[in-house]
Amino acid sequence: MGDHFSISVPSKPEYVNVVRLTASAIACRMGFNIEQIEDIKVAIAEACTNAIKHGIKNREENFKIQFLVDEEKLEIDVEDEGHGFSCNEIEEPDLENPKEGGLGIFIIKSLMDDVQINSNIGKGTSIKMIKYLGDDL
Amino acid sequence: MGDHFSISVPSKPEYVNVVRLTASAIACRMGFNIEQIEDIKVAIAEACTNAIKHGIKNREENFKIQFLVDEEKLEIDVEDEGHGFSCNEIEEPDLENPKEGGLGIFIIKSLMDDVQINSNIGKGTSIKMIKYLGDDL
Amino acid sequence: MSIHIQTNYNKDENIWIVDIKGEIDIYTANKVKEDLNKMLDEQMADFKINCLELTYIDSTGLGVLIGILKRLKKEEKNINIVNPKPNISKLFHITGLDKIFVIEGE
Amino acid sequence: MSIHIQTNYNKDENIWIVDIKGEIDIYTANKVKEDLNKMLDEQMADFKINCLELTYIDSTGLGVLIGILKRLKKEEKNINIVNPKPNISKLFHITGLDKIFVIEGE
Ligand SMILES: Nc1ncnc2c1ncn2[C@@H]1O[C@H](COP(=O)(O)OP(=O)(O)O)[C@@H](O)[C@H]1O
Ligand SMILES: Nc1ncnc2c1ncn2[C@@H]1O[C@H](COP(=O)(O)OP(=O)(O)O)[C@@H](O)[C@H]1O
Repeated sequence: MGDHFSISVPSKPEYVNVVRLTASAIACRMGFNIEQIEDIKVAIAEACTNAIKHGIKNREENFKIQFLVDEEKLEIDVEDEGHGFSCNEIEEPDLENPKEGGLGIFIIKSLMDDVQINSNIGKGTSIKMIKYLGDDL
Repeated sequence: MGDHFSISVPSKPEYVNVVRLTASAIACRMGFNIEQIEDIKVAIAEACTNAIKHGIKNREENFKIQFLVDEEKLEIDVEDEGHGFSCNEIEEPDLENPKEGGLGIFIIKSLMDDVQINSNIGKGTSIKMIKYLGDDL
Repeated sequence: MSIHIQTNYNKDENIWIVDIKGEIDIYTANKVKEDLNKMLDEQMADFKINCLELTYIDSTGLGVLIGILKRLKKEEKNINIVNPKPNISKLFHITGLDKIFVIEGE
Repeated sequence: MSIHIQTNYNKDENIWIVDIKGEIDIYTANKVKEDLNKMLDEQMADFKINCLELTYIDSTGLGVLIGILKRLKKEEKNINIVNPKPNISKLFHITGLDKIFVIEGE
């Protein structure tokens, strides 16, 4: 059994970098290399950004992050109790028609080894992502 | 009403620096200066060290930290569900007879503006500490 | 705010030289967007963005750059991303944006 | 482990020169304690601890130093703390330990 952190964070843009620093401290302690730590920072920030942009019903809410640490991997779960969405809404980015938005989930999937999105309309969203220690896959 | 963070941390020495980095990221975002941020890092680490050294009943437990952020101050509350102690056990450090231990709470009280310790034998301990923004008092 | 933008218009080459220091994320993106758009209101010109001291960017920041690029492309202008750190150029590559921005000094 | 200790025995002056880089806290204190005690087992001598790259210390680290100092004082030896950063010398001052350690280069 691994170690378990959880954080409850105010849904405000100014706190995403606090989450980034916490995640990078955990990843650093686990022995991830610099490039992997950067990947984890960006991926968790994308998930937090979505929780803040799309995942809140009112400004006073917090969202929650779980970190599961074991010898071989870091699992991060970002959970909000917001509007939720239907996962087949997600489109791949289209370079012929670049858009200002729509890159977040694509980036998370590119940087992490395993990503699972669970969303329930009206109930909320959870993005679970795993990064394995050791060489990049 | 201010913002509220909470973290649940595994009771292990290797994670105290994760807490330190999280606290310093929050304090930095709030606008504390470098010296104040260092004070906050040391104070929260002392409280976490106590929770880990004295405040656990079994190795698998987590302890909890609350951060309350408002315009004028940061309040940090480190809580464990460990053995607890009787607060009048705390002695002032004696320089004629320096000891390896017994400096932690003294340091917290020196670095923070307001400190309250609540402990119940058999139930656990909470150390609440406040640092005000603006010039040191 | 952990972002610092310094701008300089080079009249001879009709180009904006922009130094961005710090992090572009959901917290700072609006300021970056406003600053860059204001420059275009003042003078329509190519952009050279010096990223030597840009330590972090994510989709929110890329979105801002894409928005500016779209405005520039209408006037057949472009954005040069100069000296991005490895973590930053990695994001341009995985998103394919390296094909629509000009990236130098990787 | 975010601590790195480099040691050097100066025979002429009978003094241990110790460079400590990193952080001394509950996680790293045991290693520091073991390393310093091993040095004293090998050779009883004054300590000069270079703190230029010591970024963090708290009561756990001070406790280790106090333990070593007690061993040294029995043989009338001492510890010099050299070039501590402001956050570190602050802790020596508020605890009064600046009166029992020799602190240089503040
Ligand atoms: N936490 C969330 N809550 C609700 N909807 C979300 C959440 N995360 C993502 N979405 C939905 O998925 C879409 C794609 O997300 P993303 O790829 O990050 O791009 P962007 O956020 O820029 O639109 C969003 O536009 C939104 O509709
Ligand atoms: N979280 C806690 N749970 C139980 N006892 C505690 C806790 N924090 C402090 N104490 C008690 O208070 C004493 C003084 O603490 P401190 O000043 O930090 O010094 P030290 O931990 O080095 O003994 C401890 O020795 C312990 O008996």
